Amino acid sequence: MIEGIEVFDVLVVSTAMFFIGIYGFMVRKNLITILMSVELILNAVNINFVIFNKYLYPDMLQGYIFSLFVTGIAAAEAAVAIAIILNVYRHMKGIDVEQVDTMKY
Amino acid sequence: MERFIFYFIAAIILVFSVLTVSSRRILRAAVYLLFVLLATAGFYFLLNYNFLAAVQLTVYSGGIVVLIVFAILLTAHLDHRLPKPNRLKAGFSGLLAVTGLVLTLFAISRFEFVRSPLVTEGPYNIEEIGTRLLSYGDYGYVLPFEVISVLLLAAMVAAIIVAKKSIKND
Amino acid sequence: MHTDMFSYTVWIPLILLAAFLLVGLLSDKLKPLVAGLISTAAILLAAVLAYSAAAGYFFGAGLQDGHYTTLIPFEQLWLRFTDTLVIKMGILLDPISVMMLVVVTTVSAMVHIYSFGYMKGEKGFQRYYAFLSLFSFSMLGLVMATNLFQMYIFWELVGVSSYLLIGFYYQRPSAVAASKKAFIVTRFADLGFLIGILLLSYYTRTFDFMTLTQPNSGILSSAAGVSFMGASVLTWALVLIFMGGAGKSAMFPLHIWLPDAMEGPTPVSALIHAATMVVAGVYLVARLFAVYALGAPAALEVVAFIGAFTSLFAAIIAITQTDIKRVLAYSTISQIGYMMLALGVSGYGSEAGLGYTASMFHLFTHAMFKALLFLGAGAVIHAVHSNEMTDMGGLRKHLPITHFTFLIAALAISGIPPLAGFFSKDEILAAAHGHYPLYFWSGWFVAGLTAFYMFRLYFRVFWGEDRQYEHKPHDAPPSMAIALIFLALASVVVGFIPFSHYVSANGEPYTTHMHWQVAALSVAIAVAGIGLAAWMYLRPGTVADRLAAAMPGLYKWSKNKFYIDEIYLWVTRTLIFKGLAWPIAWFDRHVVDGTMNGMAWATAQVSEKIKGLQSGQLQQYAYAMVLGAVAFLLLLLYWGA
Amino acid sequence: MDRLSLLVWVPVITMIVISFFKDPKKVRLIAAAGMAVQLVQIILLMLAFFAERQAGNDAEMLFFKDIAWYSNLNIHYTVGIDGISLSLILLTGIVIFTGVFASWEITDRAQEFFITLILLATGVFGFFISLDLFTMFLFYELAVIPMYLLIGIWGSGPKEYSAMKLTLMLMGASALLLVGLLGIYFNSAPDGGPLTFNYIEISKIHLPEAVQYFFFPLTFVGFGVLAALYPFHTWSPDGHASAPTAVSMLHAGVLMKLGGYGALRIAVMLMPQAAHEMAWIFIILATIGAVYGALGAIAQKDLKYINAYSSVSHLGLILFATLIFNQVAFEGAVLQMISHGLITALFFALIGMIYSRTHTRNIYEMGGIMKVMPVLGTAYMVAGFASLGLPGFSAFVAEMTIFVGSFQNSALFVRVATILVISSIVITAVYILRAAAIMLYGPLRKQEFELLPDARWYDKVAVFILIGAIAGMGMFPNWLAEMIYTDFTPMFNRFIAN
Repeated sequence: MIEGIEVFDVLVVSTAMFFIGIYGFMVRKNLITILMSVELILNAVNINFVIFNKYLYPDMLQGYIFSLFVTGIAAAEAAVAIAIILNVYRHMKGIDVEQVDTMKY
Repeated sequence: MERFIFYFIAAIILVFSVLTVSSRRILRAAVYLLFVLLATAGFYFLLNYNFLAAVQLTVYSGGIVVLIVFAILLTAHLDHRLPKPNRLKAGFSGLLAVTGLVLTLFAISRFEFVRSPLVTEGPYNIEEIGTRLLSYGDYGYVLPFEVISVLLLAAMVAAIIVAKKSIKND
Repeated sequence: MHTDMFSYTVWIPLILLAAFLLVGLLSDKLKPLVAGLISTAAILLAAVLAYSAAAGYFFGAGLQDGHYTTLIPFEQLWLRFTDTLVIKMGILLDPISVMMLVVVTTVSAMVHIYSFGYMKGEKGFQRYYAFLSLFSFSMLGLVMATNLFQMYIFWELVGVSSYLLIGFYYQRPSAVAASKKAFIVTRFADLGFLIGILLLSYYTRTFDFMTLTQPNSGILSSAAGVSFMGASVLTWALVLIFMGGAGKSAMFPLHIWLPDAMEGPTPVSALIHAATMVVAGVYLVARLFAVYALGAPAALEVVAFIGAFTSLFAAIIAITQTDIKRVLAYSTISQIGYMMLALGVSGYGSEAGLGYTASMFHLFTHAMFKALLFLGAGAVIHAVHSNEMTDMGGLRKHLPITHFTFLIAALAISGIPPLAGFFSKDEILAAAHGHYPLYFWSGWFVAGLTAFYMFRLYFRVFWGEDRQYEHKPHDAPPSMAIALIFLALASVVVGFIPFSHYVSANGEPYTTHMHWQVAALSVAIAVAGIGLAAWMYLRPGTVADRLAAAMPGLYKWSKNKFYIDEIYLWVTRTLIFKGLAWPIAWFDRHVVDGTMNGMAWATAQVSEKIKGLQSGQLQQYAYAMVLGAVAFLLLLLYWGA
Repeated sequence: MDRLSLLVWVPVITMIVISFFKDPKKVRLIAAAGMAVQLVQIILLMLAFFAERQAGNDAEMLFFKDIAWYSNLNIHYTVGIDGISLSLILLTGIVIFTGVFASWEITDRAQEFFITLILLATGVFGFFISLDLFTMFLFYELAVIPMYLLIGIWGSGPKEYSAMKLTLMLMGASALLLVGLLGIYFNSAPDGGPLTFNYIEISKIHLPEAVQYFFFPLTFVGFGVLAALYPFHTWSPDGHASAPTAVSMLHAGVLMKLGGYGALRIAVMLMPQAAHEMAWIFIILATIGAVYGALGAIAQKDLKYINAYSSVSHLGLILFATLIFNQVAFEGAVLQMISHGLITALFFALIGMIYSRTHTRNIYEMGGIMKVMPVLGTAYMVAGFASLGLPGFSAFVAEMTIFVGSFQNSALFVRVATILVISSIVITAVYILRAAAIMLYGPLRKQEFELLPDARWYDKVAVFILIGAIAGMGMFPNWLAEMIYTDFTPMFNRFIAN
């Protein structure tokens, strides 16, 4: 519990972070930077979990544990994503997201 | 006091988030991301969630960022600057993001969060967390835990396969 | 009752059915002669049974309390629609059905015998006899039907046997076309018959002749009361039923199939298209005569008018035809017109029903002499291998038997006493005279025309100069001669049967008297017709040609059968085929199916257009997703508020 | 195992056995044997059915069996037969049995062909025994989908196009149908209580009228498309033209009857008010179908197209009869289903046989075929006569029943429609005789046809069985008619009462 800080205040931060991540996802061309944006998004969500757990349901550990899970998933996702990125780099000689469009129609 | 620490952390998070998605040097972006993640860890400390903060530090800052940095080193020159994003695209995306942000905040602001009357003292101890993770009953999370472990295994195998295959193909 | 003693009559058709199945199924496995003998034996057996039934009926069991009753010795449920509307298969014996039994079996037996000679060596001999048996079976089933629907069933079956026999020479396109035409025209007429049956049965709630023809049952009044477009429903129903009869009996304007039907083997023409099947229409009206006379006299007027008109119309055409079978065919149409006329002018009762008796009498005598004419014509064709009168002449020396029998038949049909035609035609004219003089004068005139065209035919074929023949014409072989002689004898004697003692509209026997004035008039005009024919065709000369040249319009119209065929052709080819069927086929392919294909095409086009949305550009998807999420959020906020 | 499920199991076992053999000769023997067992079984079932009825068992559905297989939605495997479904099962048994013989010469992937063919038949059998709408729909789809493979793989001509068209249109109809059936299901308990798919149960209750008005057209059109309801019939000419012989036989002979059966049993019987109110639309469409199909057939050159349009016409008659709402017309509709099934199967079998010899279906390229193939030619004529409603063959019985039935409805509109429909039988005569005249009669058009063989033994088996069935039904119709009429009584009484 932080004195003087309400749920809303924290949510402002996390929401902002989330949308910054979204913005990055939509704008950045480099696959790695996109991956970073995704990390931002996940992190923002984590913060939400934690804050809800702390402020609203302190007797249960759901938020806590789920943020743990999310962290785990983020790790897995990062590992696979980077493997893919490296693979893409080898195939396409670049990691520009606009190059990677073989999955169209 | 804590309040100001929070504001400080929040400022770091926001500033470095923005820098992460706007920096044209990719390695710097990764470092900014690291700052964001560290600040998040700091926020967890502030909430007395020490174990979570530790995990955040090790997995995110220690694992993922390092992985990203490796990937950057493998795929890009250090002095390489990313091209400027298309103005129109950036503009629209920004607009969309800001609209989303405003709407979400508006929605959140109208929601009455009922704070729990319970006041929790101190950090959860790791023992309790471990028990929760492996118990079956109410507030037991053995199923997601197992699923996540399988997922991690699969991700590991997948990462290896994907990386390995590319070598073979070359 | 006396029905039990007639229960054997059920075998009359069944024997023939058995013969048909046997010969038809074994067909090529039988020797031709064996197949012919089986069929002939069957029909002879049937004839014997029919004669015994006739003797038993007319001179024994039939006459009760002073009038002939209707007997139903056999009846079997065949198909049930509702509680009252059921189709039964049965045997009905009353004066006219017994008479028809005799006619059908006699002529059919003669044709069977005759065909041994005529069809000798033809390919498909077995098939021919199978079809003959089928026809005889169906015709007997028709005449003995106990209800309208049974009649309709056998009506269709005679139609199909006729189709099969006309198209017997199936490799000859004209025969195929003729058979098709015959079937379709009569089928079209049967449409009227069927609708008529349905209409009648809806109001009377029965198909049974017994119930329908009860004079005082009141069953008809329910239908007579309902009217539609100015006439009672009963009238409509009966006119429609008559349409079926008109189709089968080749009444104007549904007569066009009969002359073409001459494409079939000649014995078939004699059997089906002269003596039996074509009079089915007359028989149908006679069968329902009580309904017509009591329920809807207006319909009877239609019958009379169509009959009178057709007899005149066909006689005029017959004058100018040169194909001997076609002359006979138009003559048949004309004579059936007489029968229809007689029915149409008849009243219900014994003496009042003179027309009814006359019609049946004429049916009976006509069957004999017209079959004889056809068989004689067949013998001629058999000898000279042509149908055209222009290829014939002087045949009396080569074909004495044929000549003599043909002469008898020609005299009979012309109404020269004391041959059969005289008596029956006299009665018809008398009946017409009693009803409406115009009908009488038209009938009288037709009698003259009949004599004229028959003797035109006779003189041109048997007299005059010899023509170039492929080989010396030989007279009929014994099998054919037997049939000719038998029928010639019949044509002489049947006129003396006191018909009114047996057949009358209400079943009561009565006595007719000779109408001397009518007889004198009709004999006079017949003699005049013969004389005219002799004057024009017996001497070498060009009277006929000059006469034709003098009346070019009439001659041309008559020669071309008043262009009725062309009208039909126009209606079918142009109106139905080109105007309806082809456009519908086109419409179906291009509009209906085109719509379906168009829908498929539109789907494909749309998907082709929108497939660009799946661009593979990750960020576009993200953009769309976020946009969607934001829009959704907006919606939620809006509605939530 | 109960008797009726055996009807499904015998084909399934046949399919399993076939899957162990590759040799076409063995495969077709097994298929023939399996279908022979099936046919015998059906005949025994019929005898048992008659015995039950004789013994006074007047339950609506005999050999009733009910197994719940998804109780949450109250979906049951409910089977039972009455005279109506029994007669259609008999039809299916005959057609599939003769269909196997008609495809005797198939050597290309024979194993797969026969498995798919029998799978189709399985679906049909299942459809007819089901009393549960859901199970029924399941079997219905099972019957419709193999058609795609059968036409697409073993067909001829533009087979992919035809297969696609047929499948898409039928699937589209299925979608409507599914909505209709679910609509019925969700309103099957208007007074509360558990919902049910059992159509016997549903027919006992009164569906709310608003529901009926909405779902009746969906259900009727859904089934109607399969029964070639104008203007949704165009899959039929193309589909039949491309399909291999046995598939055309089965499809026109049996599958299209699922549509008629469903339209009658489900659409009309479960939603009588809506049926009454909306009948005029569908009467118009059915009348158009009957006349238009016949006229369209006149203009065709391809034998299969002629027959396909003829099917449109005759199916129009069936749909027409389902909308007259009296017991005789209903009976006529069922009789016509059976009759048309047999006749059209015979037609398609013969067309297949002729085609396999002359390698053309264009009537103008043939001529004088009767001379070289008297058996096939005669059989074609018999089929033609049967089809144009000659007494002594089944179509006469069926058509007359329909006509007499529809004449009992004295509304002027129905009268006029009936007369138009009756007139279609004249047009039928025109196109049948036209085709026969061009193809069978006249001089032989091509010299190379001189040496063509006539029917072989397996052809004769197929042809004679079908002719026998057609003539048998045509000459002794009453037992069948009585059975159907009687078994319509409970349904009809509810229909009237509703």
